[in-house]
Amino acid sequence: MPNRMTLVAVWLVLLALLGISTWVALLRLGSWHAALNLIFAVASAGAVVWFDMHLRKGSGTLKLFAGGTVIFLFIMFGFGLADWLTR
Amino acid sequence: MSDALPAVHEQYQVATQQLAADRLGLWVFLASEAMLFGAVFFSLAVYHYIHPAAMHAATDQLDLSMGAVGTAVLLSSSTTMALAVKAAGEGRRWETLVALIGTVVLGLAFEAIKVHDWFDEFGKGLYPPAGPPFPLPQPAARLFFHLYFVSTGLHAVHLAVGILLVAGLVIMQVSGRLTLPERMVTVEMVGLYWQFVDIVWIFLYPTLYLVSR
Amino acid sequence: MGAILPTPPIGLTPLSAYAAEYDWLFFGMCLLSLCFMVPIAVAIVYFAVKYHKDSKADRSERISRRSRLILESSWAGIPFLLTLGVFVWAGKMYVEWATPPKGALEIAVIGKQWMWKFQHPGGQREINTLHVPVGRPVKLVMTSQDVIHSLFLPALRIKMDVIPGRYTHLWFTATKTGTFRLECAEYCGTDHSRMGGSLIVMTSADYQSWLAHAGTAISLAAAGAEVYRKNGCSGCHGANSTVHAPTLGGLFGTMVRTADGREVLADEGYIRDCITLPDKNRVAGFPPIMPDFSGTISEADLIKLIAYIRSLPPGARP
Amino acid sequence: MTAEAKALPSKSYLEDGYTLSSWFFSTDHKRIAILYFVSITLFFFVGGAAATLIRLELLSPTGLFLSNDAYNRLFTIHGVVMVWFFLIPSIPNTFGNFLIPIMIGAKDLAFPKLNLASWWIFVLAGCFVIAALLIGGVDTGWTFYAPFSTMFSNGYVVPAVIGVFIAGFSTILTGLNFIVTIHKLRAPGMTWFRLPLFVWAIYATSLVMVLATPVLATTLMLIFAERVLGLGFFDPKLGGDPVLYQHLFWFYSHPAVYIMVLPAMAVMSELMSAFCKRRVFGYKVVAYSSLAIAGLGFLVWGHHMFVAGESVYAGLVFSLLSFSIAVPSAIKVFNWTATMRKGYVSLDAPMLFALGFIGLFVIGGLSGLFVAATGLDVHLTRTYFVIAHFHFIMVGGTVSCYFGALHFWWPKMTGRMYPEMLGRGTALMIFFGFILTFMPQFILGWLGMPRRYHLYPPEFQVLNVLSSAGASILAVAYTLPLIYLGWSLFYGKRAGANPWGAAGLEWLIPSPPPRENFETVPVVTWEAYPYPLKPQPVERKETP
Repeated sequence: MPNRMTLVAVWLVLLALLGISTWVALLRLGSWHAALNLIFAVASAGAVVWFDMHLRKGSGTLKLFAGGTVIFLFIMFGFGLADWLTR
Repeated sequence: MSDALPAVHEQYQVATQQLAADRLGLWVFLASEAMLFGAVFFSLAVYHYIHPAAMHAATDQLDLSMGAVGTAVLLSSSTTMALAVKAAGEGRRWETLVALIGTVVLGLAFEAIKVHDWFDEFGKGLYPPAGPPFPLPQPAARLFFHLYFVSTGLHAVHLAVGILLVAGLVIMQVSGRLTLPERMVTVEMVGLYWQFVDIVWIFLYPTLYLVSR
Repeated sequence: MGAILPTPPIGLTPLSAYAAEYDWLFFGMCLLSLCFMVPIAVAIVYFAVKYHKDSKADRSERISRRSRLILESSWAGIPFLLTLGVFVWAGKMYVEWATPPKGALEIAVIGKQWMWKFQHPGGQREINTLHVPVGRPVKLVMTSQDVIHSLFLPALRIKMDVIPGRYTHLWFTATKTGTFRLECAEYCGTDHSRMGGSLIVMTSADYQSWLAHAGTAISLAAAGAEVYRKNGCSGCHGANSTVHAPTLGGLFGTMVRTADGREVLADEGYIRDCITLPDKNRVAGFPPIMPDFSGTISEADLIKLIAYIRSLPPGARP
Repeated sequence: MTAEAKALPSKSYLEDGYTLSSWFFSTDHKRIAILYFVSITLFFFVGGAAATLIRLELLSPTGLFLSNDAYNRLFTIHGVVMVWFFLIPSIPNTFGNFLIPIMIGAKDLAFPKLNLASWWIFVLAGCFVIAALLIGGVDTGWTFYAPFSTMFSNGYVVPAVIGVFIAGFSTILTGLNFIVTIHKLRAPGMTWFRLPLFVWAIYATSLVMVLATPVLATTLMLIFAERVLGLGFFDPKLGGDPVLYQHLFWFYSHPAVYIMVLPAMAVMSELMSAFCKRRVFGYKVVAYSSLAIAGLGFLVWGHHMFVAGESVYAGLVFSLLSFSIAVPSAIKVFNWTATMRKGYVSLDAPMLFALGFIGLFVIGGLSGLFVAATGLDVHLTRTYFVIAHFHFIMVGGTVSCYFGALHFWWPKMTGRMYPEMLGRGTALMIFFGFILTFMPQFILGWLGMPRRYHLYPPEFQVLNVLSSAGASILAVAYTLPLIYLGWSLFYGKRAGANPWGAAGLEWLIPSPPPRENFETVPVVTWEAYPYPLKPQPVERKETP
C-alpha cells in the first residue's frame, strides 16, 4: 500500500496534468491538442489505477484483468473506427 | 458481498481466499463497467471524427472553467478516498472517518457543479429536445449534446451511487459497525468503485470539453 | 473470370457474368464443405461401430505426443488454408461488387416504406419495377427517405443496404433479357414482405422505346435546374451574386479541400452533405453561411439537384 | 466409492426445506440452477409457440391467419425470448450453476447472494418482456435496428428494451460469479489443467458475458433515450449514422453467439469422454481453443455488415478474422471425434445428442464460412440461408447439447433415471426433425427468399411446407422430454451416485447431492478424465 506522501504526490501530478491538458486545449493547435489531451488522460487514469487503486500491489490476476479490459476497449475503438477511417 | 461479519463464508476455507475473491469480483465488475462506458466513448469518437466542425462548435458552448474545476474536485476525491483506504487498513478510525467525509463532500461538490452546468446549458437551449431553441445551426451539434447529456448523466448516476456507498461507510463508522482494520475490505471495495468512476470522468473531460475545442 | 466459365446447371439462372462466377464459387464451397463433412461422418460411424463398448477391438496402442501434435496441427491447418482460397476469391468478388465501372447508366433509387422509386437519367419515373437495358453496366444510386432498406436482386446475386442520409451504390451488367425478382432484404416494418417488384431487362432498342413512352420528357438534370431556381441557390452560387460562395460548375468528381484541412471527393454524398449538413465539409476559404436545407428539401429533389450540379460545365455559375 | 458416498449423513439439496421461500430465497447454487431451469423452460415454450405459429403461417405464400404486423411481432418475440431468455442463460445458468462448484470441489459459488439476485433480476427482466408481448408486442426484430426501432416502430419497443437491458445484468453478474469462483474456489490440487473442459468453456463464456453484455446495455440505453427523451443518436437527419448502431449492437451480439455456443462445447467434452470412457483427445488444445474462440469472437462483428454500408477494407479484414475463428472450432470437432477412437463407446441418449450436435454443428459451422466470405455473403445475407445457418449453430448445436446435458445430469440433479428408449428416440427425432426443418431453408436462402418475409413468391411454397413439416417433428420432440422427465421425477428408477460410470467430482457425491456438496473439501490428486475409471477416494482434509 503506498504511503501518504505518494498519494499526495500523485494528487499533485494529477492536478498538474489537468492544468497542462486544459492549457494545451486553449492553445488551439488544430487536431494536435486532441492527441495530447488523450495522452494526458491516459497518464492520469494510469496514475489513479496504479497508485490510488493500488493495482501496483495487486495480484497478477488483477493486472491481467485490468490490462485485458484495456485491450478489449482498444479492439472496440480500433476495429470500429477503422470502418469510418477507410470508408 | 461483505456486509456480513468478517467471518469466512462456508464456501471459503480461509479469510485471505475470501478477500481475494471479493477483490477479483470487484475488478471484474469494473471491467464490465468499463465496457459500458466504452460504448459511449466509441459513439463520441465516431461523431468527433465524422463531424469535426459541428463538434468544435458544440464544444465551444460548454463552460470550460466549470469543467476544469469539476475535474480537479473529482481528482482530489480520488486522493481522499485512497487516503481513507490506507487509514482503514491501518485501523486509524478517525483518519478514515475524516477522509471518507472529505470524499463525500467532494463528490457532492462535483454533483452540484454538474447540476449547475446542466441548468445553465438548459437555459442556453443546449438540451435539444426541450427548453429554449437550440442555438447552433449545425444539426450534428445536437448529436454532441445528446451524447453529452447521456454520458454526463450516466456518470452522475454512477457517482451518486458512489456517494451513497461512501456515506453508508461514514454511518457504519460512526455507529461503530465498521470495525477496522478487520472490515477494511469493505472500504477498499467502495474505494475501487469510486476511483473507477473518477477515471471515467478523467476521459469524459477531455472528450467532451477539450479534444474538439 | 466469370465470362469464360459456363453456367452451372443447378439453381437460379444467373443473370450476369458476376452471377455466373458467384455460382461457381458457391458450388465450389459446397463441394469443399462436403469434403470436410464426409470424413467426420464416416469417422463417427466407424468409431462407433468398431469401438462399441462390447466390441473386442484392440485398444492398446497409444498415439505418441509428437504424432498427435502433427495430427492436430494438420487437421486445423489444412482446412484453414483451403478455406483461405475461398476467402481470397470471395474477397475479389466483393471488391468487384463494390466498384462500379465509369460510364455506367445511372439510375436513382429511393426506398421508402414500402415501395421502391426509380428514376432514369431522362427523368422517367417508375415504382417497384425497374427497366434496364441488357449488356450495359447499370449503376444504382440509392438512398432511403425513412428506415434502412436493402435492394436485393437474386438473379444477379447482389444486394446493398439503402440507408437514410447517404447514398449507396449497386451495379451490374445484365446479360439476358427477361423479368426477374426485386426485393427488399432489410426488415423495414409492416409491409416489408410486400416491398418488392420486378427487374425487367430489355434489349437496348426496347429500352429506348420504353424510355420514349414512359412519359416525362424533362431530364433529371433539367428538373434539377428547376429545383435550383426554386430554392434560390443562384442567390449565392450565381455569377451575379455578391455573396462569396463556391462555384458549382465542374465541381463534381474533383477533390475539395475543407475548412479543417481535409481532402474530400465531391461525389453524390458530398453534395448531399453540403445541402443537408452544410458545416460538415465546408470548403476552405468560404464563410459558414450556407443554410441548412435538411428539413425543406425532399430526397427526390436532392437527386435532381445533384444531377443538375453534375451536368454543369466547369466554371459555370448559373 | 458408492458405499462411502451413501454413508454421507446429510440430506439432499432437494430435501433441504419444502416451502416456496426455501426455493425462491435459497442461496444454494443447485436450487438456483433448478429455478433457472424452470424459468427458461417456460421461456423456451413461449419462444417455441411463436416458432410454431410462424411455421404454420408460412405454409401458405399468402399467409394463413396472421396480419403482416402480427407476423412481425411474432418473429420479434421469438427472437428476443429465444436469444436472451433461453439460449444465453440455458446451459450456463442451469448446468453451469449446478455443476461448476461441484466440478471444482467447492461448496458453492463465490457470491451465493449475488447468484440468487441474478435469478431475480432475470425474472424481473422476463416480466418486462412478457408485458411487452401481452400489451401488443414489438415489431422491430430482435436486433432493434435504428432508425426503425427509434423513430418508426409503433410496437412496444420501450418495455422490450428495458427487459433485455435488465436481463443483461443477470448475465453479467452470473459471468462475474463464475469467473471469481473458478479462479478462487478450486479445491486443493485442482489445478487449471486438472479442470474438466466444461469448466474451461464456461470460464471462457463468462469472460464474454462480462465484457460484451455491457455494450448491449449501453446500446439499448441509447435506444431508450432516443424513444423516450427524444435524444437522437442515430438520426440521419442530424448527421447521425445508423451504421454506428449496428457496430454497437454486433460488438455485443456476435460475441453473444459464443455465449450461446461455448457452453454447448463445454457439455460436449463431458459427454464425449463419459460415453467413450476416454480422456478427451488433446485436452489442452481443447481448453485453449475455448479461450481462443472467446477472444477471437470479439474481432469479427463486422461480418454482419458487409452490405450495410461498412467500408470494403473493414469488410475484408473482418472476413479474414471470421475465417480464423473456424480454426479453434474445427479443432474441437476433430478432437471430439478422435476421442471415440480406442474408446468404449456406448450410444446412450446423451451420447446420441452429442453425436447429433457434431453433425448439426459441422453443417452450421461450414455454412458460417459461406456467410463469412465477403463476396458469397452479398447474395446470402439477410436471406433464409442466414436463418438456417444460425439455427444450425444455436438450435441444432446448443439446444441439442442442452438436451444432452439434461439427460446426462438428470440422474445427478434429481436422483432418478429417465426411460432410456424414449430419450434415444427424442435424440433421433430432434436430429432428423432439425435437418428437415432447416435444410430447405438453406435452399430457400440461395434462391433468394429474404428473412422476415411474411408473404413470399408461390414457387417457394414446397420448400416452406417441408420446413414446416420438420418443425412439427421438432415440436413433438421438444415436448416429449417434458413428459417423460416429469414422469421420471416420481416413477423413475433411483439412480446411484454414478449411473454412467463417468469420471468427475460430481459423480463421486450422492445423487441428488447434499446441500453442502462435499462434507469435507476434496483433495484432487488426479488429472481430468482418469479413464479407465479406478475408484478415486475423496481424500479427506479437515476444514481449517
